[in-house]
Amino acid sequence: MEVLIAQIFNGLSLGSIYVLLVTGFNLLLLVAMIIHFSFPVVVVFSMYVSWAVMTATGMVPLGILAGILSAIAVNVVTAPMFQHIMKKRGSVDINATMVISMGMGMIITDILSHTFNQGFPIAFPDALTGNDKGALISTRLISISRGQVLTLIIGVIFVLFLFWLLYKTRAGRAFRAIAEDPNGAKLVGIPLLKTGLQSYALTGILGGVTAVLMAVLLGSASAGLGDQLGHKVLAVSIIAGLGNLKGGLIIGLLLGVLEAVIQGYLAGSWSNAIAFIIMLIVILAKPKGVFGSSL
Amino acid sequence: MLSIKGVSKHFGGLKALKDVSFNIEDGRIHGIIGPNGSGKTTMFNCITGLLEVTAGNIYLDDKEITGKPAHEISNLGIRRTFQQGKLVPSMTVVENVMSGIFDFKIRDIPDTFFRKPFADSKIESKLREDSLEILAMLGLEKSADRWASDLVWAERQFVQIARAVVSKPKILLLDEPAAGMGPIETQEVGELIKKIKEMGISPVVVSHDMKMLMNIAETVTVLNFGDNIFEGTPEEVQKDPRVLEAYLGAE
Amino acid sequence: MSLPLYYFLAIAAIYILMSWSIYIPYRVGQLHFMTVANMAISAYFAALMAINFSWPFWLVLIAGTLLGALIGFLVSLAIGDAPCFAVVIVGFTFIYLTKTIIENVEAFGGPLGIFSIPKVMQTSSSNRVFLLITAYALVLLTGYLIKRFDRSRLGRAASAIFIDRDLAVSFGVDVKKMGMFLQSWASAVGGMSGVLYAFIMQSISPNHFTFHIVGICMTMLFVGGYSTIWGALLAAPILWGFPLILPEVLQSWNIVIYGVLLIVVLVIKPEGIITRPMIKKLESILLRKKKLV
Amino acid sequence: DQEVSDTESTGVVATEWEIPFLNCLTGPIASIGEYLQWGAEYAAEQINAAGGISGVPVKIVRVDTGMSPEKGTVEMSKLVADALVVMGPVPEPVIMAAVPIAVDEGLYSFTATTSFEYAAEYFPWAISWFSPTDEKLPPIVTAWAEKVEAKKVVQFVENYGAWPGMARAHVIGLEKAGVTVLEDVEVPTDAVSLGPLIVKALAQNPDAIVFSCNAEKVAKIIIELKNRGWEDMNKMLVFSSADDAALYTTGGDKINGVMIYNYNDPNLDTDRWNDFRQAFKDDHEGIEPFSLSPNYYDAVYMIKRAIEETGVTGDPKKLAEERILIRDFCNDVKNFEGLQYDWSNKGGYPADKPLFLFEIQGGEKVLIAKIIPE
Amino acid sequence: MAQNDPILKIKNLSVAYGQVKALTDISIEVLKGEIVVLVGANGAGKTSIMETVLGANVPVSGTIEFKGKSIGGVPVDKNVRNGMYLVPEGRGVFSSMTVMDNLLLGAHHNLKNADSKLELVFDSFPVLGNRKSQVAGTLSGGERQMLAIGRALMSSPEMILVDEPSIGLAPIIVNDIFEILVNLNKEGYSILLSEQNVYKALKIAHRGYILETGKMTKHGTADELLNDPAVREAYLGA
Ligand SMILES: Nc1ncnc2c1ncn2[C@@H]1O[C@H](COP(=O)(O)OP(=O)(O)OP(=O)(O)O)[C@@H](O)[C@H]1O
Ligand SMILES: Nc1ncnc2c1ncn2[C@@H]1O[C@H](COP(=O)(O)OP(=O)(O)OP(=O)(O)O)[C@@H](O)[C@H]1O
Ligand SMILES: [Mg+2]
Ligand SMILES: [Mg+2]
Repeated sequence: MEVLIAQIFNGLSLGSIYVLLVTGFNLLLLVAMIIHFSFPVVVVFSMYVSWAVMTATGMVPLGILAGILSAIAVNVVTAPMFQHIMKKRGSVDINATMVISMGMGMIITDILSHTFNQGFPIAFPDALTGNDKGALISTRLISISRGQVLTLIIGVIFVLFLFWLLYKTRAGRAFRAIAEDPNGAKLVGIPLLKTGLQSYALTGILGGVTAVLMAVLLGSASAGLGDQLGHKVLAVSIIAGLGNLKGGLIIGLLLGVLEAVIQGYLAGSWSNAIAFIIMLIVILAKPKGVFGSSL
Repeated sequence: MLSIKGVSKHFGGLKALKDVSFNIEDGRIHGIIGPNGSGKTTMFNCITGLLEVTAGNIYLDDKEITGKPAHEISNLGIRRTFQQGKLVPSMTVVENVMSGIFDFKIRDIPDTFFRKPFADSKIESKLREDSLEILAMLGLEKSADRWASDLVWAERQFVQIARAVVSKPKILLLDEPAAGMGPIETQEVGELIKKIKEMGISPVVVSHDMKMLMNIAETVTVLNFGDNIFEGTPEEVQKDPRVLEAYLGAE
Repeated sequence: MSLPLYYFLAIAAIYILMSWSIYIPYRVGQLHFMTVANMAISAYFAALMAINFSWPFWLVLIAGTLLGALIGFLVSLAIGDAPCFAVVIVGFTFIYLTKTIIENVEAFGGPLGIFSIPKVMQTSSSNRVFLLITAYALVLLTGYLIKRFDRSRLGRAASAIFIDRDLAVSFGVDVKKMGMFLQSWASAVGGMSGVLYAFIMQSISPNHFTFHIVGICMTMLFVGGYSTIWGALLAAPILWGFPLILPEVLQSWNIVIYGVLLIVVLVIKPEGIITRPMIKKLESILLRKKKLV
Repeated sequence: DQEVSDTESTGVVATEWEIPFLNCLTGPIASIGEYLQWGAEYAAEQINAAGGISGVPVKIVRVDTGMSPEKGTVEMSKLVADALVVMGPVPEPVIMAAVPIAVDEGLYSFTATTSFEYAAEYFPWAISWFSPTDEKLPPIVTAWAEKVEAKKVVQFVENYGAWPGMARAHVIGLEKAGVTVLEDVEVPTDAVSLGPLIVKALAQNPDAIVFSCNAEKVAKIIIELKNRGWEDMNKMLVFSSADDAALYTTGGDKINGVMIYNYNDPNLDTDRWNDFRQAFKDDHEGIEPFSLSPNYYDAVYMIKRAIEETGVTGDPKKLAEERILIRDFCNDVKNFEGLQYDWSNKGGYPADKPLFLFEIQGGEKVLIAKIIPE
Repeated sequence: MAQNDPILKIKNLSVAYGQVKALTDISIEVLKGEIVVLVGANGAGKTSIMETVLGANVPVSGTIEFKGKSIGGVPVDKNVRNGMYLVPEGRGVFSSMTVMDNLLLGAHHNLKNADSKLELVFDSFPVLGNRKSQVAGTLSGGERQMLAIGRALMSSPEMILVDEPSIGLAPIIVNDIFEILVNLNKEGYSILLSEQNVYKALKIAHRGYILETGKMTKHGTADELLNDPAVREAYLGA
C-alpha cells in the first residue's frame, strides 16, 4: 500500500510536468494554431539559458529571469514564422506546422548538444532545487519535495488562469480570433502585431516558468530531454482533445500516474510502449479526444 | 422518385427539422425555400447521409436509403453542391470536374495502375472528354486548365455544378447555386438548371432568389423553423399567406 | 562502380521509398509514421529468415513487403478514416512498441542487434550490383504506381479528401476504404524498404530505426514538396548527399543546416520546392515539344 | 638528412601516414567523440614531435559520421580503397553498419571503445579494448561486494547496447560473493523522472545497489536515493561505462563515497600519464581525462609499433598484405606499452589489462583495489 | 460637424494588387447621416473600396478623409477605434468561436457599453439570442450574415461599411436587414453599402455610385439612378 501511494505521488509530480508542457502546447494551438510538437525542446532550451546565467553569475534569481526572458524571445521570434506559413498555406493544413516545429527541435537540440557545458547534462544548484533542505514529507518510500508541490500547484493555477484569460477576457477573444483567421481579425479591428506579440509573449512566459519549475523538480537537464517529452506531450494533448486546457490537466496527471505505476509494478523498459498502447486504445475509442477538442 | 417521410433532425435541444415529408418527382425541377436557418441545408445533409436523421425515413425509388453511408447514397445517384462552394484548389478546373466521377471498381485496377505513366488511361480520357463537354455547356471550356484556386465566386459555383452533373446522377441537390451572383449570372444559373433537367437529372434547388426559382421550379416546398409549411406550384406558393408572411414578409 | 557511390545510391533509394511511404497516406492528410515501424519489422523479419531459414532474397522481399502490407492493413481497419492526429499517435505507438519488443526479445538479437546478414550474390561486387538494380527497380515500380494513382480517379478522390471529407463523400468516395488502401500500401512500401535496408546494411539493431528516420524523411518530403512525387524523389538524394560533402568546419553543424533549410523552405515556399503547378507546366512544355516533333 | 636515410633504410614510401578516424562529432554524444579524438590527436602530436612513425609524420584524419549508420557506410566505403588501417567507427549503430564494409575489403578497424561483444563479431578484422564481459567483470564486483559486506542487492539496468550483458556479468560476480540479487530494475532509456524506479527498488529493502545505466541517470538516481535518506554511499557500485563527465557534472559532490570500477587509474604516477593528464586538463578547462580518451591514444601508438615492427612501407601496391600485417600484429601484440600499463593481446582483445575499483570523492577517484586477471 | 459635411471623402483613389489594377481614379463622398450604395457586377471593385477605406489595403494613389482628417496609412484598428466598422463579405465570422464571443469581438475597443449593445443586437436578431453559445461554424448561412452585422453594431461605429449583406438571405430577412440599416441610419449612423440587389438597395439609399471593372461610371441620387434607363437595363433586369 505504501508503495502504491508513493508511486501515485511520483506519478503526480511527473504528471505536473506534462500538465505544464501540454498547457503551453495547447496555448500555442489556441492563440496561433500552431502544432508545436517541439515546444518541450524550447522549454529545455530555456532551462539551459537559465543554467548558463546561474553558473556564470552565481545568482539564482537572475538565472530564473534569463530563463523566462529567453522563452519569451524564442516564442516572439518563431511564432510569427509559423503564422507566416499558415497564412500562405491557408487554413487547411495545420498538420504541416508540425514539420516546421520539428525543424526547430532539430536545430535547438543540436545546439544544446554541442555548445552549453560541452554537451554534457547540466545540474542546477541546490539554491534553486532546494534539495539540501530535504523533502517536505518523507517516510521510507514516500517522499514529497517542495519542488513537487510547487509544480503541481502552479500547473493547476496556470491552467485555470489561462482558461479564464482565453475564454472570459477581451484579450483572450482577440487571441483566438487571430489564431483562426488573422486576416478576418484584422478586418474587425484587432491590431495584429500588438495582439499577436502579446499572445506569443504569454506563451513564452508559460514556457519560461515551466522551464524553471522543471529545473527545480528534475534538478538537471540534458539536450535530449525535450525530445523525450515531445511525443508524450503531443499524445496527451490529442487524447485530452486538442486545445482543451482542462482536459490536458486531467490527462497529463493521469498519464504521469499511469507511467509511474507501470514502471513501479511492471517492467520499466516496457513503460513507454504500454503507455502508448493505452493511449492508442483511448484515442481509437474517442478520436476527438476524451474531453473534446476546442478548436 | 425520392420520398422523404417524417424526417426530423435535432441538434441537442435545437430541432432543425421537425417531421418533414415531401416527394421529389422524376423529371421536374423542385424548389425548396425557407427563411435562413429553416433547415434547408440540414435537409440536404440528411438526404445525402452526411447527417444521421433523428427520426423518419428516406426512400429512393422505393428503396430505403436512411442510415446508409454517404458515399453509397451518392453512388445511388444523388449528388449535391455545397453552399460554401467547395473546390480542390490544388487541382485544375477540369480535374475538379473529373473528380465528380469516382465509382471505382476492382476491375478498374488494371486500367488505373498498369498503363503508360505519363498518359491518360482509356477511362481517364473518357472522363476528361465528358468533363470538357460539361464545361463547354457552361461556357467554361476556356478555364479548363486554370487552377481552381484562381476562380472567382461565380465561377466556383458553376464548376461545382459541373462536377455534380458530370456523373449523370438521378437527383441533383443544389444549395444556393446563385448566392452572391448578379442578376445576369443568376439568370444563367436558371437556364443551366433547366438544361440539367433536360439531361434527365431531377434538380432540387434551394435558393433565396425568388424570381429565378419561381421561373424555373415546377414544385416548391416551403420550410419554416424546420416545419414543412407548404408545398405546391410556384403560383400557389406566391399566393399562400403563410408563405408570404414567413418568407417574403408582408410587402 | 565505386563503393561510396554504391552506398550513396543504395541508401538514397531507401530514403526515396521511405519518403514516399509518408507521401502516400499524406495524400489524404494522414501523417502515417507507422511505416517506420514497418521498416523495422520487415528488416528484422528479413534478417531472421535469411539467417535462420536461409530463405532466398526474392522470397524474403516479397514476404517482407506483404508483411508490411498485412500489418498496415490490420491497423488500418481501426484508423483508415481517423483524423491525422490519431494516426500520428498510432505511428509513435508502433515505433515504440517495435523497438521495445526487439530490444527485449533475445531471439531478435536484443539491444545488441543482428549481425552478418548474408549476401544475395556470391561476391561482394555482384551482390552490390544486384541490390542496387533491385532497389532502383523498386523505386521505379513504386514511383510508377504512385504516378498512375495520382493520375487517376483515386488520386483526385484523395486530393478531395485532403481538402474536405464531406466533399469527397459527396462524389461517392469511401473515405475509410481509401485510407485503408493508402495506409496498407504505404506500409508495404515501408516493409519493402526494410528488407532492402537489412540486405544493404548487413547488420541491424534497434538503434537503426528511431525517430530520426521520421525526421529525415519528413524533411525530405516537405522540403522537396508534398504535392507531387517529384519532391521526395529529388530532395532525398540531395539532402542525404550534401552532408557527405560538407567541408569539415561545417560538418558538426549539419543537423542545424538541415533544420534551417527546412524552415527556410517552408517560410518561403510552404508547399515545398517542387509544386504541382510547376510539374504541370513542365509536362505541358515537354508534351508540346513532342507534338511539334 | 638523418630522416631521409632513415626512410631509405626501412623502405618506407609514404610521405605521411594518414590514419582516418570515423568518429561521432555531432549529435547528443558529440562531446564524448571529441574526447576520443583528442586522445588520438595528442598521440599523433607526440609521435610527430619525436620523429614520426618510421621517420614519417602521422596525421589523424577526422571523419564525422554523427550517430548515423547510413553516413557511416558511405564514409567507411570512401576509406576502404586506400586506408592502411582505420580508427573507429563509433558508436554502436555505426560500427554495425560500417565495419562489415571494412571486413569485406580486408581493412582492419580499431572499434576499440566498445565492449568485446561488438568487436568479436568481426574478428579478426576488428579489435576491442576490453576482454569478454563475463570473464573480466565478475571478480571486481565480487571484490566490491565483499568489501562493503553487501547482502541484498538491487541492480538498475538500462536496455541499451552491451549494458544488459554487463549487468549479467555483475550478477555472476555478486553470486560468487554470496549476495542475493533481489531484482533488476529496468530503467527506460528515455525516462524523465526516476522516482517510480527508486520506489520500486527501495521497496525490496536492499542494502546495496549496482548500476548498469547511463551516467546521467546514475547520478540522478543516486541524488534521489540520497534525498530519500540513503546513507551508505559505499554500498553503491557504478559500472565503467557510466564513468563519463555526465556522472560528475550531474552528480556534483552528491555522489561522494560511491564506488566505481574502470580500466584506468587517474592518479597513477608515471611521467607519461602525468603529461597526458595535464595536457588534457589544459585543453578542457581543468576537467579530468575522460576514461576512454587513452584508448585512442594507445591505438595510435599501437599502430606505430605495428608499422615499425612489421616493416610496413605504405606502398599502395602492397596495401592488402600490409593491412594483414598490421592486423595480425595488433591482434596478438605482446607487452604493449600502454599509456597506463603494459599488456598483451590475445585474439583481438587484451588478456591481462587490470581493472580498478575507486571511491568517488569530490569529483576525484580514490583507488580502493586493483585486480589483474590471470 | 454639421449635418451635411462629408464624413468620408475619397478622392482619385487607385488600388492595384500586384499587376492587377482593381480601382482607377475613384472619388466618392458619404455625407454624415447618409446611406450611400455602391453598385456593380462581380469583380467591379466594391470590396476593394471598402477594404482600402478601412485601411487594410494600401492605395497606389488618392486620398481618403474620414471625419475631416486624412486617414491615409492609418491601420485598421485605429480606424475601428475611430468609429468605422466593416461587415465583411460572406463568412466574416470566426467559426470556432461562439456567437457570444463573436459579438463581443465587435466590442473589442468598447467593452463598457457591451451589455446595452447586446440587447440591441438580440432585439434586432432574436435568432442570435437563442444561439448565444452555439459555435458560429454550425450556424446556417443566413445566421452567419446576421451575426456579422450584429458584430458591427456592437462596435458603436459612426460609419458602417456593409459589403453585400444580402448574399444568401431570405427575402424577409433581407427586408429586415435593410430595415435595420435604415433604422441605424436614422439614429445617425452613416452607411456605405455595396449591393447586387440593386433595386432594394437604391430604395433605401440616398445616393449611389455605379462601378464597372474598377472605374466609376455614374453617380447620382437614388431616384435618379432608379429611373436611369441604362441602369435599369444593366442592373434591374428591366
Ligand atoms: N452541426 C450543427 N450543430 C448545431 N446546430 C446546427 C448544426 N447545423 C445546423 N444547425 C442549426 O440548424 C438550423 C438549420 O440550419 P440549416 O443550415 O439547415 O439552415 P438553412 O435553411 O440552410 O439556412 P440558410 O438559408 O441560412 O443557409 C440552424 O439554426 C443552424 O444553426
Ligand atoms: N487580393 C487580391 N489579389 C489580386 N487581385 C484581387 C485581390 N482582391 C481583389 N482582386 C481583383 O480586384 C478586382 C476587384 O475585386 P473586388 O473584390 O473589389 O470586387 P467586388 O466588386 O467586391 O466583387 P464581388 O461582387 O465579386 O465581391 C477583381 O478583378 C479581383 O479579381
Ligand atoms: Mg443553408
Ligand atoms: Mg466583393
